[in-house]
Amino acid sequence: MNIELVLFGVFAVMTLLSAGLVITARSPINSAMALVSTFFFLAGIYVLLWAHTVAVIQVLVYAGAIMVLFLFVIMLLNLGDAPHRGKPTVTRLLGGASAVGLLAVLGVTLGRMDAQPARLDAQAQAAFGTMAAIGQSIFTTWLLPFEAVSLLLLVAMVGAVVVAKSRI
Amino acid sequence: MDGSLVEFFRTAPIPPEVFSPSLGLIILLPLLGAFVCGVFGKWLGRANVHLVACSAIAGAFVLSLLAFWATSDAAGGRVVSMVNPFGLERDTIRYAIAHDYGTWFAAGDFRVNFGLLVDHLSGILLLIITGVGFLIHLYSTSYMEHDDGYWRFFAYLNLFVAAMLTLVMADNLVLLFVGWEGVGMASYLLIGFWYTDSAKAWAGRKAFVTNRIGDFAFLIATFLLILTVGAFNRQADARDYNAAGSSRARYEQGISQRGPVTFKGLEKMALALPEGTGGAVSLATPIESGPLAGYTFGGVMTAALLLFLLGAAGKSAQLPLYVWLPDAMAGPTPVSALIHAATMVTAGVYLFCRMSSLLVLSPTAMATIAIVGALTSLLAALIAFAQDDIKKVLAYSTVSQLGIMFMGVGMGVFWAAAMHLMTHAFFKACLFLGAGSVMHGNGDETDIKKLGGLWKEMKWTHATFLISTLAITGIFPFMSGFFSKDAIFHGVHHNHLHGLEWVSTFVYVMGLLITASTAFYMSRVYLLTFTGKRSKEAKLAHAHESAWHMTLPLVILAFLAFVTFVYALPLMPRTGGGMQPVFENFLSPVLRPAEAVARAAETVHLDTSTPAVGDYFFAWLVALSGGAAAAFAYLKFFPSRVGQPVPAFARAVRRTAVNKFYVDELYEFIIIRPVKFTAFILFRVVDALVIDTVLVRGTAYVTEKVGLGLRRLQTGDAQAYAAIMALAILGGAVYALLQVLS
Amino acid sequence: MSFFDTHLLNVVIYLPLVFAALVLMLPSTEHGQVRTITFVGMLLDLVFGVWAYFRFEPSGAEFQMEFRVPWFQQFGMSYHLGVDGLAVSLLLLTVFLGPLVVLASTTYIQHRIKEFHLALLVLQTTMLGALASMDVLIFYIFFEAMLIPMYLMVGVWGAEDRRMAAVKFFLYTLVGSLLMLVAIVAVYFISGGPGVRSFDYGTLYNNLLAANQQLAACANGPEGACANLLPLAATLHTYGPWMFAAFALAFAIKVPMWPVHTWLPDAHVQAPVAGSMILAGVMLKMGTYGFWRFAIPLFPVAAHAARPFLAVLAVIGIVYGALMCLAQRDIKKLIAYSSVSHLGYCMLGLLAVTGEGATGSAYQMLNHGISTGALFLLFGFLYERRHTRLMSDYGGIAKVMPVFTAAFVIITFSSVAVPGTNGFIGEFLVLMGTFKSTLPLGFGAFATLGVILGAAYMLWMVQKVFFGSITHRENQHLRDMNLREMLTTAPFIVLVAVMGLMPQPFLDRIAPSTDRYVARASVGAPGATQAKDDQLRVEVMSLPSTAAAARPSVPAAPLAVRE
Amino acid sequence: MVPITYYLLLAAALFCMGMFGVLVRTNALVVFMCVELMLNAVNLTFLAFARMHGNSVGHVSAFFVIAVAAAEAAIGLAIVIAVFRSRGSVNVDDIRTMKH
Repeated sequence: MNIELVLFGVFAVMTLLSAGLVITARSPINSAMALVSTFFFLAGIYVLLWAHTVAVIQVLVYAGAIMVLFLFVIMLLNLGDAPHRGKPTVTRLLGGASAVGLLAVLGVTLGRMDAQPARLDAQAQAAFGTMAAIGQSIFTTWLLPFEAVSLLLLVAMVGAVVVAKSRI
Repeated sequence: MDGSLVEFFRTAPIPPEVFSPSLGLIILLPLLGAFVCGVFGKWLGRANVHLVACSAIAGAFVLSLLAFWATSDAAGGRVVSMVNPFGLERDTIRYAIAHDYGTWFAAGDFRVNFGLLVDHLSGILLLIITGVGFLIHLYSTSYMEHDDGYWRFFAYLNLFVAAMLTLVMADNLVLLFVGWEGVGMASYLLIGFWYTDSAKAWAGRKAFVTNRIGDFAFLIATFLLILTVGAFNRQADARDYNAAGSSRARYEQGISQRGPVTFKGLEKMALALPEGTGGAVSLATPIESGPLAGYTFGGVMTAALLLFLLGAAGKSAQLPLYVWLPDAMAGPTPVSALIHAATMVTAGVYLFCRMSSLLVLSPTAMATIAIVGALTSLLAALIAFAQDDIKKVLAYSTVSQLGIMFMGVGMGVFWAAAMHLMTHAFFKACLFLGAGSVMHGNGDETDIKKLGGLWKEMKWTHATFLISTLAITGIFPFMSGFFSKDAIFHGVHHNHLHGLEWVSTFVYVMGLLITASTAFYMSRVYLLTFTGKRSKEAKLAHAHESAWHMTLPLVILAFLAFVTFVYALPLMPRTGGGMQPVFENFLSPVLRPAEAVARAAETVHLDTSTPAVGDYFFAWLVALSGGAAAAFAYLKFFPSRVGQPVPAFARAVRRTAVNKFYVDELYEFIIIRPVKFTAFILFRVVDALVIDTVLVRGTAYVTEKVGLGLRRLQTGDAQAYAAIMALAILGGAVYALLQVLS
Repeated sequence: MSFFDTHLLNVVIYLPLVFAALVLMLPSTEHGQVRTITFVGMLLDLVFGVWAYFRFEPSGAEFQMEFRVPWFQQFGMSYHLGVDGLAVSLLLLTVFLGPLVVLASTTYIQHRIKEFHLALLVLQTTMLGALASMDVLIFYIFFEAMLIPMYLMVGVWGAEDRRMAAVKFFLYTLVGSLLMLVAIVAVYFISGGPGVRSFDYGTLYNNLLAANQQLAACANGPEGACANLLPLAATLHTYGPWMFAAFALAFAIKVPMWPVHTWLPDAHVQAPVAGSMILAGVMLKMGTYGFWRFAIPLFPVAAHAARPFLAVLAVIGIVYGALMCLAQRDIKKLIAYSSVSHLGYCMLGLLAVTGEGATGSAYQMLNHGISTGALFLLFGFLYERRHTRLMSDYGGIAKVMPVFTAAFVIITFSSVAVPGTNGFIGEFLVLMGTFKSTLPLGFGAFATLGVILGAAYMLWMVQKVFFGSITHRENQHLRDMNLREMLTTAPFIVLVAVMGLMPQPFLDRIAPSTDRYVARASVGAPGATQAKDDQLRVEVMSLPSTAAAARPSVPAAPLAVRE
Repeated sequence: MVPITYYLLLAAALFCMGMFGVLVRTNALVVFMCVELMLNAVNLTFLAFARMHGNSVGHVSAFFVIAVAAAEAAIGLAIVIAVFRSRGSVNVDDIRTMKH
C-alpha cells in the first residue's frame, strides 16, 4: 500500500469520473470542461508512468491549445443545452452495447495478464522519459515522421482556414 | 452384212487408250460454252451465242460418238478392256473406257477422284444427252428468238448439259452427286427462267427444294455405303475377296487410290456379299464394329437402297416427291423437253442401273421401287386424264413413263428400263417439242380445248406428234415405245423376287392398267389438238407452221422414236443358247455383275425368256382398247353431248383429278405449314422470349435491381457506420479472446 | 537466315498497325488518302500473308515460321508466334478479307472516316495476332483486344440501335472470356511447379499430357486405374471439367453455339458492312479455332465427357438456325442466323473427332468466311442503295440489277453447298465425319436436315428479293453494280469456284494439323487407338539460350510462394 | 509499484467510454471530444507499454498522436463550423446528406 498506488487510484477514479461527465453532460460547455479535467488527471497518470515530457505536452497542447479551440468554437456557435438527448435509435443502442461489450472483453483479456513495469538501473531511470531522451530519438530515428507531422500540421492549418472561411 | 463393214464398226477411229484421257472434254466443252454465253453473251449478240452454244454441244456430241465407238472397239478381235482397279490383274472390265484425273478431295482415309467411266450404259446416255441436247439447242435458237434473255438461256442450257454429262460419266457416287445436284441447279435456273413471273420462280424453288429432300436421302445413303465398305473391309476374309475376283491387297489399294464409293468397288463388295461365297461376310452377317455395329450387311444395304430410292424419287419425280415436275412446266418448252422429259428426270433410273449389282441384293428395296413406280405411274396417268394444259398432260405422262421405268428397275429388268429410258427420251422430247411448236404457232396457247384441227395447218408438227403418240401408246406396234414398254412388262411378269412373289403379279396388272390409260390420255391429247375443227376460243384464227430449226429436230426425233424398236428384237445370240434382244446383249457387259450377284444371292430370279408373239398381241390389244376408248369418247361421245349437263359424280371425279387429287394441298398442310409455324414459334418464343428476353436481359435486369437494393444501405448516418465498425471490432475481439481461451 | 525467315509472321501481324500509324498522321479531312493508305496496307498485308501461306510446309513441323523471344519470363511468358495448318489457313482468310473490306466501305462509311479505318487496321492486327500467338496469355490479350475495335465499329458506324447491339455483343463475349482468363491462370498454376510452369502453349500442353493420359485411363478404364493418380492428374480430375467449361463457354459464345447465339443477329444487323464481313468472316472462327487449339486438346477427358452434350447443341444449332431463317423478315438477320447454322456444322465436325470431320470443319470455317462474308458484302451494296433490310421492301430487282443478282445467286449456291462450290466440300466432309464418328447415327441424320432447310430459306430469300415483278417504285431505278463493287465481289466468286473444284491444296495444309488434333482429342476417348507421344507432344522452338542465360527463368516470389 | 495492467485497464475503460460517446451522442462537438478521449486512451496505452519495456519509443508515438490530434481537431472543428453555417445545426442526425 504505497503512495504511488494511492495516487494512481485517485487519478484513475477522477479521470473516469470526468470522462463519464464528458459523455453525459447535456451542454457541450460542461463536456468540454470535464474533458479538460480528464486531461489534467491523465497528465498525472502519465507522470506516474515516468512520462514527464508527454505529461507536459499533454497539458500544454491538449488542455491548453486544443480545448481552448473547442471552447472558442462552442462559444462561436453559442450552442445551448442539447434540447434533447438523441433518441435511442437501433444504431445507437447497438453502438453503445458494442462499446460496453468491448469493455467487457478487454477487461477479461487484461485481467488475465500480469504486466509489471520494467526494472531500470538508476542511470537509465534518470534518462527515461526526459525531454533529452525523447528529443534524441525524435530528431534522429524519427526525423522523417517528425517532418511529416510538421507538414501535416501546416496542411491542417491551411485546410482549416479554407474549410471554415465564409469568404476570403 | 459383210465382214469389212462389221470390221469398220468394230474399230474405233481413235483407239480407246488414246481417246480416254480426253473424256473430260465432253464435259468441259458445254461448260466452256456456258461460261462464254453467261459472261460475254450480252456483248456477243444473238447469233454468236447460238453459234457458241450449239457448237459446244455439237462438239460434245462428236466426242461422245467417238467415246461410244471406243467402248465397242474390238479391233482385230481384241475387245477394248481395262484393268479393274478393285480386282485382280487378270480381272478386266470389257467394253468400257475410263480415265482418272486424280484426286478431287481427300481427307482422313476418304478420297474422291475425278474419275470418268464410259461403258455401254453411260455411252448410250451420252449420245442421248448430247444428241437430243443438240437438237433441242437447235430448236431453241428459233423458239427463243424473241426473248431478250437468250444468252442466259443458252448459258443455263449448256450448264445443264455439262452437269448431266458429269452425272452420267462419273465413276463414283460423289462425282455423280455433283452432276445430280448440278442438273437440279440448272433446272432451278431454267424453270425460273422467266423470273419476273413470281409463280414461275416459285416453281423453280419448289423443284429445287423437293430435289433437296431427295438429295438429303442420297447423302445419307452414300454415307451408309461408305460405312458399309469400311465394315466389309474389316470383316471380309480371303474367300469373300475370291468370290469377288479380288484380293484384300488389291481391294484396299483400290479404295486408297480411288475412294470407297467407286461403282466398281461397290460392285466388288456386292459380289462378295451373297451367302454363296461361304466367306466370313454375307448379307446376314452383323457388322462388328463402327457406328453400324449390330446391323446386318443386308439390312444396311436395304436401308441405303431405300434412301437412294427417295433420292431417285426426288430427281425422277416419283411418289412421294413427284409434285415438282408438273409445276416445272413453267419453264420454256425446250427446257421441259430436254430436262423434264429426256434427260434429267431419268437420272434415278440411271442410278439404279448403275448400282444394279447392289440393288439385286435387297428384294425388299426392289419390291418397294417397283411398287412406288407402279403407283406413281397409275396416279400420274389418272391425273393426266383430266388435264387440259397440253404441257401438263405431257408432264404427267412423263411421270407415268418414269414410273414404268422404275417398275422395270425394281423388278430387275434393267436393260428394258434403260431401253425405255432411251426410247422415251426420243418420243417424249418429240412430243414436248411438238407441243412447243404448237404453242409457238398458236400464240402460246396451251389449252388443248382451245386448239384442234391443226393437222392441216401444221403438217410437220402433226406428223411427228402422231408418230410419237403412237410410239408412246403402242397403239401401232413396231414402234420403239411399244417394244420397250412391253419388254419391261414381260420382264416384270416373269422375274420373281424371292419372298415377294406377289409383287410381280401386282405390278404386271398395274402395268396393263397403265398401258390402257396411257393410250387413252395420249390419244385424247392428240385428237383434241390436231383433229376435229379449230376451236372457237383459239387465240389465232390460223396457226402457222414453225421454222425449220424447229421442225427438223421434230422429224429426227420422230424418226428415232420409230426405228429404235429394232433394239428390242431378239437378234443376238445369247451366251448359252437362244437369242436375246439386241439391247440386252448390248448392255450385258454392264449388267453381268448384277446377274452374277442375283444368281449367287438367290434374292431375285431374273427371267431371260423373250416375249412370244402372243404376249405382244395381248399388249397391243390393251393399248388399242385404251386408244379406242379415247377415240370413241372424244370423236363421238362428248361432241354429241355438248351443252348437256354433266352428271354430278362425273364432275366431282373430274374436279378431283383436275386438282391432282389435292396432293399439293396435302403436303402444304402436313409439312410446309407446320415447319413454317414451328419456325415462327421457335423464333418468337424460344429465341426472342426465353433466351433473349428472359435469360439475357433477365440477367441484366436482376443485376440492376440488386444494385438498387444495396444502395439502400447507404443511409449517410455516420454514426450508423461507426456502430457497424464497432460491432465488427467487438466481433473480432471476442473471436480473438475465444481463440486465446480455448 | 534472312529477316523474313524469322520475322515473317511479325510482319504480317504488325503491318496493319504500321499503316494505322500512317493513317493517324493524316489529317482526318483527307478521306481519299486515308482510304488509299489503308487499302495499300491491307493489300501489302495480303501479299505477305499469301507468302506465309505458301511458305508453310504441309509435310513440315506442326508449327512453322515460329518466332520466340523472352518476355516477362518471371511469369513464364514469352513472346511466341507460330502457325499450324489451321491457323495459317485462317490467317490467309483474314488477310484476304482485309482489302475487300476496305473497298466495301468506301461509300458505305460517310463520317469519322479516319477513325473507321484506324479501327479496321487495328482489328486486323489483333485478329492476326490471336491466330498466330503460341503463348496462351498473348492469345488471350489479342482475343480480348479484338473486341474493342469491333465494339467501336458496331457502336459508332452501325445502324439505328447500334448502341444496344454493341453493348450486348461486348458484354456477351466478355463474360465468357473473363471466365476463360481464370481458367488460363488456373491451368498455368496446376501445370507445373515454380520454374517449370509456363504460359507457352507447347509447354502447357506437354506438361498436362501425361496426366491427361493417365486420367483417360482412369476415366475409361477398370476400377483400379483411378488409384494412385499423379497429383496433377488428381487436380485435373477435380478441376479439369470446370476449366474446360470455362474455356468452352468462352469459345461457345464466340462461335456462337445455341443457346448463347443471340448476340450475333443483333450485332450483324446493326454492324456496318465491314463489321458484318469481319465478324462473320473471321471473328466467329476464333471460337472454333479456340476449341480446336485450346479447349479440347488441353482437357481431352473433360471434353470427351462433354462431347455428346456439345454435339447435341451443335445439331440443335444447325436445325434451329435454319428454322430461324425461315421466320425472318430482315435479310441481314437471316444471313446471321444462317451463320449460326453453318457454324453448327463446324462444331459438329470438330466434335466428331474423325479425320474427315475435323478437316471438313476447318474447311467449312474458310467456306463460311467466304460465302457469308460475300453475302454480307453484297447485301451491303443493296443497303447502300435502299437503306432498308426488309425483304418486303425488295422484290423483282433482278430485272434492274442483273449482274448483282447473278453474283448473289452464285454465292447463295455456295452457301447452300451445291456441289462444285466450296460449301459442298466442307459440308460433305463434316457430315461424313459425323457418320463415321462414334456419335450415334441420329446426329448425322439430323445435321443432314440442314441441307434441306438451307436450300429452303436461302432460295426463299433470293426469291423474295430478286424474283417476281418489281413491287416498289423506289426499286425501279436501282443502278447495277459499278466497277468497284464488281472488283470487290469478283475475288469471292473466283474463290468459291476454285475452292470447290480444287480443294486439295487447301486441304493439304489443313490435314497435318487435323491428324494431330484428332490424336490429341482422342486422348480422352476410351476405344480410340492412342497415338504415339511424338505425335501428341507439341514441338515448339525453345527460347534462345542467350536470353535464358541472361535471366534464369525461376519465377519471382509472388508466384513462387503460391505453391 | 503499480502493475501496468491497471494502467491498461484504465486505458481500456477510457477508450470504451470515448467510443460509447462517439456512438451515442448527437452533438458533433461532443462526438469530437469523445474522439479525443479515445486518443488519450491510446496514448495512455503507449506510455504504459513504454514503461513496461523501459523503452521510450512509446513516448515518441504519444507525441505524434498528440500532434495528429491537434491537426484533426483543427480540421474537424473547421468542418463543424462550415456545417453549422450551411445547416444551422451541429446535430449529427441532421447531417446525413451523403446517402444513396
